[in-house]
Amino acid sequence: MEEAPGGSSEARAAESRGFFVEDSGPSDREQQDAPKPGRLELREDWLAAHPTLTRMMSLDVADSGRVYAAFLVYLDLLEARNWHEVSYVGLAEFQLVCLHGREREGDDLQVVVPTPAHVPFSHERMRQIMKRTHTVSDSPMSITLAIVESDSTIVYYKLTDGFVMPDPPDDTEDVDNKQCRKKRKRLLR
Amino acid sequence: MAEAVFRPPRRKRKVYESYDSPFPISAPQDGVYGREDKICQAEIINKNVIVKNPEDIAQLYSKGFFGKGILSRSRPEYGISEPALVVKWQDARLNMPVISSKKFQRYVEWAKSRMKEQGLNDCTVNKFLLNYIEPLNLEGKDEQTNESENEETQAMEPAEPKLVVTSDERNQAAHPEGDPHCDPLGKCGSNERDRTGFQAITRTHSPKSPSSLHDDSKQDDCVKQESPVLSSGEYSHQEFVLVQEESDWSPEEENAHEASHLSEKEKLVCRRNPFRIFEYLQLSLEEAFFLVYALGCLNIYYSEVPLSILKLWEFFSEVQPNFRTTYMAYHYFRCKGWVPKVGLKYGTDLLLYRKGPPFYHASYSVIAELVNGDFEGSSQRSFSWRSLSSLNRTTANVSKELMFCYLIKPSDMTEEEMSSPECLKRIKVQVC
Amino acid sequence: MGYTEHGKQCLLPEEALYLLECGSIQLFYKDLPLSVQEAYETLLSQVSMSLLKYQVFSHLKRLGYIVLRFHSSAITTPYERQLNLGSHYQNAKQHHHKRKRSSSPRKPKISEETQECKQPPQKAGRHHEGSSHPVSDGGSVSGEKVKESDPEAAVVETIPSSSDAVQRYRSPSVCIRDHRERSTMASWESQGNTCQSRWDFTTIIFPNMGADCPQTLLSQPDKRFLPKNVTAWVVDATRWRKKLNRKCEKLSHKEREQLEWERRYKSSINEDKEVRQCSTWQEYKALLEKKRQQRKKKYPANLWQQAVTPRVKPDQGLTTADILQQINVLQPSHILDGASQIQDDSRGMKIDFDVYPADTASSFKKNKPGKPFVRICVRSFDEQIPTLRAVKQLAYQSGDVPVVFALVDSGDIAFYSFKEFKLPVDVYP
Amino acid sequence: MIQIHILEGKAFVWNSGDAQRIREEHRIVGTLVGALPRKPRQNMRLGLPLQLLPEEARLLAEKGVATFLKTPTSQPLADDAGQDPSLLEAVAAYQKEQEESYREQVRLAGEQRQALMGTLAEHIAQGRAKKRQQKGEEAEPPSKPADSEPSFVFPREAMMVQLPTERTQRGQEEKVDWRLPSKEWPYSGQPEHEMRYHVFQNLWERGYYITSGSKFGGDFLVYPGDPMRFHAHYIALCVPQDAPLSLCDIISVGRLGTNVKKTVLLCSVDQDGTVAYTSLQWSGMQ
Repeated sequence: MEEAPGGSSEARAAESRGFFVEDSGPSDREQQDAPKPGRLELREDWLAAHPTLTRMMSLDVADSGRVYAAFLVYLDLLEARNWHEVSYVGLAEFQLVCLHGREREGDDLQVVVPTPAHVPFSHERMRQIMKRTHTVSDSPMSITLAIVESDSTIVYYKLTDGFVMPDPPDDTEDVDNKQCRKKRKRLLR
Repeated sequence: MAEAVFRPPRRKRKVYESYDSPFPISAPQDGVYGREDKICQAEIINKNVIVKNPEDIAQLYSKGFFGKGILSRSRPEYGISEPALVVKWQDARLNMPVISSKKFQRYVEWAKSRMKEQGLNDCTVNKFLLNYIEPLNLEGKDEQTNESENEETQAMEPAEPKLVVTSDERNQAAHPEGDPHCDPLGKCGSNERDRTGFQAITRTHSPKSPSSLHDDSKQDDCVKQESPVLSSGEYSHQEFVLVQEESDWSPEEENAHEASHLSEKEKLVCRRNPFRIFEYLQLSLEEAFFLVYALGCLNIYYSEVPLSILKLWEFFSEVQPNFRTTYMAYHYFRCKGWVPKVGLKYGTDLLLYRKGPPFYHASYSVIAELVNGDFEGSSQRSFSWRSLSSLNRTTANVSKELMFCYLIKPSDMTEEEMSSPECLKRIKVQVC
Repeated sequence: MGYTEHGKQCLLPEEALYLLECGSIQLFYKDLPLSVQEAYETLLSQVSMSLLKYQVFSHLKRLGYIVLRFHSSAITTPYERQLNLGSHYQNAKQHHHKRKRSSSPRKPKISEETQECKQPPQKAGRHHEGSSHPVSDGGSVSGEKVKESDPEAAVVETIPSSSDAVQRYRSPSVCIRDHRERSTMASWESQGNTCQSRWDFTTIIFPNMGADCPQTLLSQPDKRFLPKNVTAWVVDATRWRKKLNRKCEKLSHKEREQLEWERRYKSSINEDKEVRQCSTWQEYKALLEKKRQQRKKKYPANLWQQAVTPRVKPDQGLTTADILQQINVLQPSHILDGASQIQDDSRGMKIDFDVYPADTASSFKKNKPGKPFVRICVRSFDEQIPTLRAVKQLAYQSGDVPVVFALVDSGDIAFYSFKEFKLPVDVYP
Repeated sequence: MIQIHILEGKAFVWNSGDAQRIREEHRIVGTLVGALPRKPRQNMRLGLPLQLLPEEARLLAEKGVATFLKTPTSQPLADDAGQDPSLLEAVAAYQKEQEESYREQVRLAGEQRQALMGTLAEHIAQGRAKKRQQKGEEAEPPSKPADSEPSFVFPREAMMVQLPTERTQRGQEEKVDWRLPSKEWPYSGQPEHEMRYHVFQNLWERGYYITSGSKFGGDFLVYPGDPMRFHAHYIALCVPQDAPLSLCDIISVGRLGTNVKKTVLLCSVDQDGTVAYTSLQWSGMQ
């Protein structure tokens, strides 16, 4: 007797290695089950069984924490921010998974680089990743760092090669509500 | 002169929930027994701590504000509905999640990949997916669907007799508030909006539409929608979704006939959701450890095996380089009744809330540092006045105060002693 | 400003320079008036009044504050405060000045000081341009001799050598591994002592399915070893053997890492005594079920039957205040705790100025200055922020007056303070 | 040649003409740190000297428009006045000048007073008359105008003197070589300074105005034009190319940049001296 006979963990582990695991083998049985969807999508394991996570895990990126961070960002972009055409690619030389996607339909493809918050980055590394992932040749190199905390909080910062002009200050035409409120707050203090 | 002054915490302007209790363990006045006999369960997935059970999620978040929904901004309340579409179709008073055809296609893709990964051949997969692709006729007359749908159909029939809604009808009562995507107020507001209780997991109404906030008649709907989710194992509303489609859209090859007479118009089609995603609660390592070690109300599993406190301490210390330091600070502030959350947004270790994030804005932004008996630290992050000044300004800009929390380790404390959380007993805390 | 010595009115270098910059006095050196530039170059010196300190001094003066050099003898020690020596001490102050200076490193500074004190302008008091009053700053103050006395407080205690603390500190990874090894060893030992496996491996034959073995007919396994719903029979394995994937399993980085983590944190099922005592599937299943039941209960073994247990029993029905008290293990520290031991320290920072608010200027008495508004420590902006040690040293030197850091960055000055917080306990029922 | 005076490792310009040229001709801003003579008791606007960042001073020196000077530290402070004949001469000259100045001021003061009394004479007379009326006294004959006032004296103590800002006598100063690290100028060759200087120089060559950025957590603030007229566009943060940066630090400076509507520029210098810039902006995705 080797390891735990707790079947599902083994099955899951095997799954992630790409083995065939399907207890209901023959297809006629499948047909029977078909009208009852949800068998696959049980609340319990949609995440671990998510095909994107499984495939991200099979990339040559050692730290599963980084891969998981990438998956959280992937979900955030698609499900919470409704980005379009989000895809991922493993960058083995940087040991990270990076994402591509469009914020709105028809927007330029953006490169998002997810990383756990406690991993330090050097400026050189940022620039190398920018160079490596640069796709649109007529626009400046740019990536968005997605910094992921252990409770799945994500903070996005955009890095662009060269000088990017800031928004003009004190633009009264700018009716961004948030800034107005901030200004008010500052006056109150 | 920059003087540290104690400012009272700032109350949030709009509070939509009542305070439950500070910790997810029962207080004496809690009448409901049975509930408290169970302790919550979490799982370590890829070095992160995740709670899956909806009851546990509700318990941990509403009592003490532990964790964050992995699909939400803070409170775990994700529904798959796309907010823009919800607003657009809100006058149709639909009781099911509304998603775009793109999103639906994506779910189909996920389901497909998932099944292929399980080794099913294309033919089987397609057969299987056929069930999802076919639009469902929910008008109830010709029963081609199975029994579980019947419930759904009945539940929604009074409100929505007709399932295919055209954009014409929708336009007749265009909502004045407009698209939440273009409405910054809506975006900000949603942060502060907090619903009573925990009944928002698969809300289908626009979160900020006034009716869904205060209209009591809607409350029933919510409960109805929630109950299937809360009792896990049963199917939730998420099983069926309304997909907004261009009339000429066809996922595979069928159902073109369905829309032929409605050219150039958007409509909602009810479909079975092939890949359902659910909100999970992710706990920061500090939160997870606190729930286990301080309160004993959480059990954490790693590959199906529950871990002991010592193992967790060791595990977390390895996953996150400064875990011990931040945990000590976390524990200290929790003991003072404050609610600490991660401070990443402002570049610090913790943010301290009075009572909880729905009620007050964070008052303090905390940096934790472990120092030795000589009061000198060896932190990875060393501050120059330069970096401190930016941190200080950032903090002041959001009306918080920057706080240093020094954890003083006695000179004779060995690394071995540090390898157990019991070392906390000999740690002293200095807050500046 | 200023003080008298040998019947002469004297000004400290920073005072003279400040008044000169304000156009309130004229400074003469060798009967010739000094330019502001010459005064900067002559009066400022890194030893007694550095450029940085002067920039802070003049900044505060221009804001209207009264700024005096800090001298530690003016501070009551916590001990003195405890004895309520405050009033008595004012009279005794003169004696403090005479106190023998013990610390040798300060001697050169003192002599430098005195030299400068003799130097300051003999002739002061011309107004020019805008200022219409006859010089008052220099002349009218009641002269008191301002002399720097040693800020090292009287308390000199031996401090524990820091080197042994350093030695004791080992890198975390090393120690964690130690710990792990120990714990696995312990579990092995306990197994050896307490429980014998009920499996007799000599009697259980595992079939060889390897390519090297010609034997393909497998005999029927012993029913006792099988789950009850599994039937087994004699089988010829030739067909299956062909299907075997004989490539060795290639593990990716991540899988290896995963296995490594599991090896460390997931305890092997075989370490469990109860599991090892199971002799059949039925027993094992029963055990699993029992454990599942247990986990749902309030006190799962992995938390409560361990060396370290949770601090609160979940069902005790405690009030929030009780819970807070039970989980509260960390001791609060105060800014002066242990501060007296770390005073005698060459690395230490020193307070530079006492600052009194501008609105008390009329009632301000130099010989009885009272408690300053704040005390200032001047630092350069490029430095690291002070350690807790430095903050404690300064707090100790300052007594109960807050210490403010004045940061000089190329002439710009910013102020920061590290103030002890007393975070209130916030209890909701 | 602009003269930069070194004191305790800091660079000062004392000559007002030099200070003006530095800004107008060379786009170097510096910080005024001395009291403003006409309004010495405030910190909003300050006067000479102009303090320069080490990078600003070095740029001027490298361009060959400035020299570094220092006062010999061994300058005697002892009371040996009166021994040097040239000094005696200088003292005599000074005293003569003061005497002339006094006489001139007496004359001017007299004239001024007379003019003033002239304009005020009527006013004064009225005032006196009123007072007497109130007291019920009888009218006194109006007093003579002030010109006949014999009692007017201009006291020597009331004399205005010129307080020189810049050094009046030359010759005692030594040159300092900015290329070699020394006690006076320790920066040369220090990695931190070399990095900051390369970035400073590169930004300056791109036509920007640059000031210290420490108030915003950076090394420099970068302006598209004179800081009197423009808001800064960038907060430049100099980082060694391969030094690991804590993401928390990136977030805190990035967040501040967003709050004050400036772009944070990460700047680092290559082995071959080229400067790489990366703009850091909060993406607005909360």
